[in-house]
Amino acid sequence: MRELINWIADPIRSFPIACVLFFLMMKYYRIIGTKKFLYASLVVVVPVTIWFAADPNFFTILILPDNIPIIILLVLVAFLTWLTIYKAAVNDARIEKGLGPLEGTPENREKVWSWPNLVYTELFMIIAATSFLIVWAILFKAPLEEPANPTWAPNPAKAPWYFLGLQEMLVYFDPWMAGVVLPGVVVVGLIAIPYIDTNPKGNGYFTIAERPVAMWGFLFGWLVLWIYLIIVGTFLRGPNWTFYGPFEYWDFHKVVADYNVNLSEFMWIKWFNTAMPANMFVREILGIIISLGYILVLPPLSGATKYGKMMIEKVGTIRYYIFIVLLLLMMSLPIKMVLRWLFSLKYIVALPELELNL
Amino acid sequence: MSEARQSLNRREFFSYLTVAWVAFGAACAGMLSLAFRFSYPNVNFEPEMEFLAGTPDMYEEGVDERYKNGMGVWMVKQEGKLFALSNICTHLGCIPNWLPAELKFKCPCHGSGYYTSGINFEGPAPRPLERYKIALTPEGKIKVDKTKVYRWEKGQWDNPSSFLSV
Amino acid sequence: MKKLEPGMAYDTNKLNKLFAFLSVLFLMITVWVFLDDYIRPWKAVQLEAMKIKKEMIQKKLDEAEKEINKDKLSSLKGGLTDAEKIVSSRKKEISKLEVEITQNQKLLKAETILNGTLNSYVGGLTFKYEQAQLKNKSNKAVVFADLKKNKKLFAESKDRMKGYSFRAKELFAKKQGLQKEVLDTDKKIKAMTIKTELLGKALAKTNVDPIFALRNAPMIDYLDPTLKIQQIVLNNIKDDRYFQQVPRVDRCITCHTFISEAGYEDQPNPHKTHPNLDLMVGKDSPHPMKETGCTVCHGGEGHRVNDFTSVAHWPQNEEQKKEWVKKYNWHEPHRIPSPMLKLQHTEASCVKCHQGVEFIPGATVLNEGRQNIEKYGCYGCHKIDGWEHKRMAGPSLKKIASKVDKEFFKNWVWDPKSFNPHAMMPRFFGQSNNSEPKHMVKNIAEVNAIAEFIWEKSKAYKPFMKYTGGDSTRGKELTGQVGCLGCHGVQGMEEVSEKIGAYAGPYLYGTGSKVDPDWLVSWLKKPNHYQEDTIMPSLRLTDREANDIASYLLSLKNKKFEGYKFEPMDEKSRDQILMAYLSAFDTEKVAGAKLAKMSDRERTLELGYRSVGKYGCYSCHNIDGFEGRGPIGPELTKEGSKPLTQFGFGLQKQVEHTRDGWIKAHLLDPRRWDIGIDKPFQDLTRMPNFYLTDREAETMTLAILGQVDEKIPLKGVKRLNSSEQIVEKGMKVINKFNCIGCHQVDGYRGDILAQYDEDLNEGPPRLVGEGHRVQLDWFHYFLDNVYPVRPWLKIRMPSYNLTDEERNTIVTMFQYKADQKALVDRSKIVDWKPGEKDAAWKLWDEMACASCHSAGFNNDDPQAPNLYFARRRLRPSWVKKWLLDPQAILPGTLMPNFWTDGESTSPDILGGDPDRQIDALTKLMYDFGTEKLPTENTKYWSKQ
Amino acid sequence: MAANGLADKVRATQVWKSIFRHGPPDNARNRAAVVAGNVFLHLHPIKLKKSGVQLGYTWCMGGLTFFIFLALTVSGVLLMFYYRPTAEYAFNDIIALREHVPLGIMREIHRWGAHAMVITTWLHMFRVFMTGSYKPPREFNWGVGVILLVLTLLLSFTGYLLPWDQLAIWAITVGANMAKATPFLGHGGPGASLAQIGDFVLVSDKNDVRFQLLAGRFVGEPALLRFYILHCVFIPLVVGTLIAVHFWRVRKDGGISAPL
Repeated sequence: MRELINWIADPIRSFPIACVLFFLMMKYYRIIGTKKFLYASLVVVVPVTIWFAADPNFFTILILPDNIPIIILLVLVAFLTWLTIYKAAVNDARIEKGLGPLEGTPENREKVWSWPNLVYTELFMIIAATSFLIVWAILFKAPLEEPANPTWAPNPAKAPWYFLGLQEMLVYFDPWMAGVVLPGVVVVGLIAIPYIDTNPKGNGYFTIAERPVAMWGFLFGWLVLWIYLIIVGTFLRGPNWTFYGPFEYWDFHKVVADYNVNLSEFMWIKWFNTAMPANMFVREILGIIISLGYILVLPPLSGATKYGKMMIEKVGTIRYYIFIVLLLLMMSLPIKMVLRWLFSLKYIVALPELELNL
Repeated sequence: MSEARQSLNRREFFSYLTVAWVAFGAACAGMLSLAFRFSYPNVNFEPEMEFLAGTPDMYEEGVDERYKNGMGVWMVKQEGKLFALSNICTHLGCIPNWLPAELKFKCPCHGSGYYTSGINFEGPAPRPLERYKIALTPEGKIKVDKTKVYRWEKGQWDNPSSFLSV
Repeated sequence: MKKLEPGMAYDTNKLNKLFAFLSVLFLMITVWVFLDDYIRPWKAVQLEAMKIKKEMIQKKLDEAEKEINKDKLSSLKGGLTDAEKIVSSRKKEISKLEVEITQNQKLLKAETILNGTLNSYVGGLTFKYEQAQLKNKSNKAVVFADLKKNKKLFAESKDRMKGYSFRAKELFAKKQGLQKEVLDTDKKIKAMTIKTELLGKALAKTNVDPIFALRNAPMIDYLDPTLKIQQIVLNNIKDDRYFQQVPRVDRCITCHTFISEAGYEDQPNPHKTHPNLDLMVGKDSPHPMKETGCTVCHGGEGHRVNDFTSVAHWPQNEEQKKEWVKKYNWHEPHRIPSPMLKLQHTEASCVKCHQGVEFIPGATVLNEGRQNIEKYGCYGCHKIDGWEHKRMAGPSLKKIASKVDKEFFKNWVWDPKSFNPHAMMPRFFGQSNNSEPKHMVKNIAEVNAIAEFIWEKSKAYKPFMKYTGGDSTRGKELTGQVGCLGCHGVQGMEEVSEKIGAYAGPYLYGTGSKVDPDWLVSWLKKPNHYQEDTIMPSLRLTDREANDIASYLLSLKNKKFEGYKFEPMDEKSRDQILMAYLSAFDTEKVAGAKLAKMSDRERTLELGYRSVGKYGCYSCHNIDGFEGRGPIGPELTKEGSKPLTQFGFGLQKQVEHTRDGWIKAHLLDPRRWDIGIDKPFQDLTRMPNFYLTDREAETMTLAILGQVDEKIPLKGVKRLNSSEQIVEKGMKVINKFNCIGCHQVDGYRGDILAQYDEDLNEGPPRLVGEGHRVQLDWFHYFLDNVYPVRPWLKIRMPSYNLTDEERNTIVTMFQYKADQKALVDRSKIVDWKPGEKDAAWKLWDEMACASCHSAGFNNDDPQAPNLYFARRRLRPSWVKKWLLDPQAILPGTLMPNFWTDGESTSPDILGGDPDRQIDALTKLMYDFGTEKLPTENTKYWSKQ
Repeated sequence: MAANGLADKVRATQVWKSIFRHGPPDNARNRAAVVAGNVFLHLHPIKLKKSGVQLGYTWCMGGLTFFIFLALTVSGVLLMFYYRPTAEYAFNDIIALREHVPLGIMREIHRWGAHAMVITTWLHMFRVFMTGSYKPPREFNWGVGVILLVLTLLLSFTGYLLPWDQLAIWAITVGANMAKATPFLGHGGPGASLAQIGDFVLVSDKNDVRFQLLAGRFVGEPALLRFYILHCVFIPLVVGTLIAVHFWRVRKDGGISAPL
């Protein structure tokens, strides 16, 4: 059983699984968004978690003081996601009946006094939060390792947990992509959202049916590409950033077979079976074409499709293209992952001469 | 409005609210006092101003120099009194020498001279050497505390904690 | 749900309840914070310590009270009342005196004030005058006059003051005189009770009373707590912060309260006194607490005080580990660069500060470990800083062909222990990682090749003597007598060899089956004829003796071993190995071609050459063609700081996962790491197996653990002063030639003495303050031309082939060791006072010196050194010391003591004054002594 | 009753009146007055839509983020009493905070608080998206929010170095090496190798963005000081300002969102 889980946990398998699960979740959100489902899942999850924690190897990683916040995060995210879906489900049901969202009902739109309602609530939250923080602080000592020693790197050297998503990306992209471009895109993309998403519906209440694209897009990025990668980076990456199953002992000397080849090498050596051309651009021509195509050709193509046309006339051309480009950039990560796993592809474009690898 | 207010049971209302505020106040006070305590470190790294100078029977009548270099103190035993004499010249702060032959401290810089007692009698020194607080610990050890200074011209040498009677 | 008032989202009452609940929760948590902050384990420990101290003081107090003679005290008390009566009878005078005193005091005070004022005037005016001078003011004359006046007044007042203070003293004395009786008795009583008084005070301090509680109460425990963290800041020892070195802080004494206080030896930890207070942490020890602290020796985290584990305590064994886990729920400390050393390994730390010395007094286990390292020559294959001066551990192979035969050589290399169970040469083959046939066959090829190669290289050597046969029983006797056992163990004398435990030379076992007889005699006669740089000295054996000893050694045989036939080389595997070597940089094809070019012989030699390099034979044996090759093993200089992650534990799960665990396991079976791991032949671990005893491994582990890269500032390390350095230099030479194998140098070593434990005087002389005993020019001469000083000794001082430098080093070393740096000017020794010489002769006869120091006086065979030669040999100052009390210098010497505790046995001579008598005798000795130095076969009879 | 009577007496005093310019907040007028007349409360509206006080809707994550920010400021300031940002002392001072400084959990509060703030920020954003609250008229404020998110991460990141232990410098090293890879600006980034005139190298390891970030080629004492100042002074100021903007806009854009 444990071996099986260890085996499944490897990103190669767990990532697709995560995607599928996500798809199912969004597709059948009406079912998931019910109290019954919550209780049911609790009944399943709690014992499973306990069983997981029972394993010494997993436990040691689990209770590393620096991992506590991640656990808290996971619990909250899990619950809040359900809550969203639940509320969305309710609202969508009402909307179909033409009742409009719960938040919109007259008694919910009634104006209430800030004092005491709001002020009190805030006070409670403050007290609760303070108490929680203090208890946390008493129970878990902040980690402190050996004094800083520039001559000897610990293994693994992990970034703070909230950047582990990025560090995980480093496996598939060069730093300039994983560390600079993609994060940049994320920030820009986030800021851009309000200007791209012109859908007037779903403002101020939970709904999925009324803004599917936004929901699917955002939740995929948030849950699968961010939270999931953090989980991997935290619990499943050990020394040398190699993969370790949740029940695996972090043995230093573990070595995993992993040799990756560039697209250009595929093309010239494997397919054409000739030497690599001296000129780097010629050498990388295929990769360059593909990547440029990916960013420049795909959007118009998609624009030409039925949905594309539909959306364009809904939101306007520019918005549409910005959206598509951002989407493509976001999707580049899973695509690269899959390519890596299927063909152990290293770079699509490999121009080490310019430090430009894709 | 008013009957709404009637509707709540006053006693309960007050008691709960009072409990709430009292507890809340107490907690905040506690936190504040902790923050106050926070500003007093439990450990500090300042140099030692006190030192143990052995036992009284270690000393002969006269001047003892064994703590001169380490702690800057002459231990002097005279007329049944043992006292700790500063070795800083009151003129310009040089370190005088003890001249056993002439029974006096002589400052090499500008020639101030002091009696064994520390009283100045020659040279530019404006006043006698200072004496430090000296006491017996319960274990019978001599404890010299350099933070407390006794000056002759202020008539402080009669102060019982400026000497040990032996 | 009941109707809410408009504008309300919640029922206020509910809100209040919730508020109340949360606030109470908050309050409780606040309390928790207080407690969490206040309750610290070390406080409990200090409380305990207080209790212990209380008991201690109580005990002392009781004793002190017992000491006090009760009735004496009471009688004194009684005396006091009488005294008071007497004194009170003088009431009048006293009161009168007191009036006077107060009067005088008043005057003195008044004068003091005046004097002070004047003093300040003078000061002020002086300054004013100087300024006036400087600016050349018009009023300077006036000021000067004023100054003069005040100075005068000041002087007068000062004089008056002196008067008064003198008077005061007078009066005081007078008063004391009048109260004499009372004061005296008071003093007496005080003298009796002072001790108990002080102890009483001390006892009071250990009470847990309200004040104590208050001082240590939460919140206000910053005012003046009695329970607090104690720390030592060490400026001579730094914590390595990599970017910076920071003064180390040790807070261990927070819990180990009495560590530097005698009297708590039998308390349980942490309240124990340090077991070795005179050497460590004691106030008067060489390593006082305030300068050395704790962690520099013990390791661990000095800063930490809050929990047992974070300090990085480390249990010394399994039992303790279990105990700690139970008691302190101890677990292996994480993320600690240098956890505490196991208690038994603490000595390792000595090396940090005591560098470049042959042995460290007090560090017995460490010294033993370092001796073992020297014995097995680890430094040959592993560079260790500070061991560069050591000689090669094995004999030179440059002329081996003439010494042993090839067959023997192969079998020996294959398994030295099978020939000589005491062999120090380690075993490379038949180990846990190369015992499979496929490896064996290759190893055999290698050994064959090595032999061929060595023989190829070996230079011709012609023994200069023929073995003519001899009397082996006499040979055995000689072997036991002349001193071979100082360096060699010998078969057939196992017991005594065992006792001595010599290791400088090989254990002579089965020699007969090993060496060529002619070679052996020549070697015995003149070792450096065969090997120039050998440390084996010549014992000045006669040909007869040499042959006898040889015959004995040759009689030692190992028939079984002689039976061994070493398997011939398998060419195929030889070529395979060679291929592996050659194809390291070339393709199989090129390599194959290269190999094909070689003749059969060439191949063998090539493999031999490669193999010698591979197994590092050259790092213990001199072999032509390998001069200046680097050692094959990793450097050990900083082994003790190597991160644990860099130790390869292979699949050896049972090995304790610590530095020392790995090192010891490695020493006991170096090849174990390969077990279960698939490696190509040429990559197999090469470290040979020394078949160490557990003790040896343990001590060597300790010595290696000490090799750390901790940066101790120069102030902190022990720096040798100029003479200590000279002594150290000498010690190195002495170690090299193993002088301490026979001579005990100021209590150090002298292994062979174990053989003479029933009568030390039969053994080699113990060298106590040798530099003081002998004159250095004599010493220098003697080392080169040894002659028997003590003719009755069977054991011989050998003749070493020392270089001039080495000889000088030894001589100066002894001088400086005994702090005798000057030459003795013999021309000045003797100047007789009238009659002294006769007296001296009288003494000489009375003490019958010639009865033992007979050589040269009455031609009996002597039982003590010949005094004719003393003039050149001994230092007068030492002779005097010696005469006064020989036992003090050499306990157990036969030299009688004629001046037992300063009492002369012949009081009539020279007034029985020991000094004069001794002086006279000494003079006499130098008077008749001869200037000429004897040589080895000087006839030292000579009629007076 | 007594309590009530007493309370009324107290309320009658001049002192009380001078402080609280209104009676007990149990009627419309006073409730309005409390909120409007109090500098801390007046960034609340006097009345608000009910959904705004429903935890189920707001999750209160924004509020918590702000509160934790305050908590961090306080604990941070206290920590500064005992922390010296030098290679010599930083580590020892952290040990001191754990071993003997009073209120030993101060550092823990700060560190865990920092983590908590990151979490709450994310979840706040999560909620805001889920309720589509970034939609007009709140687009701009969403943008501000995103910036605040980035700054929060930066705060946490800069603070990560200060303990000056292995965890710290190597985490920062990993992070800083990302800066190294910035296109054209980091010497390890794409195009950097082009930026060079003859042998005059415009982007090298001693003048690129990483160097600017660390004031050196690797994480050393200058980096420590730099991060300290960023962490304690610079970023907090910016964050504070933006928070003000953020809140202001919340009010101006019609308070907490709700269906139109």
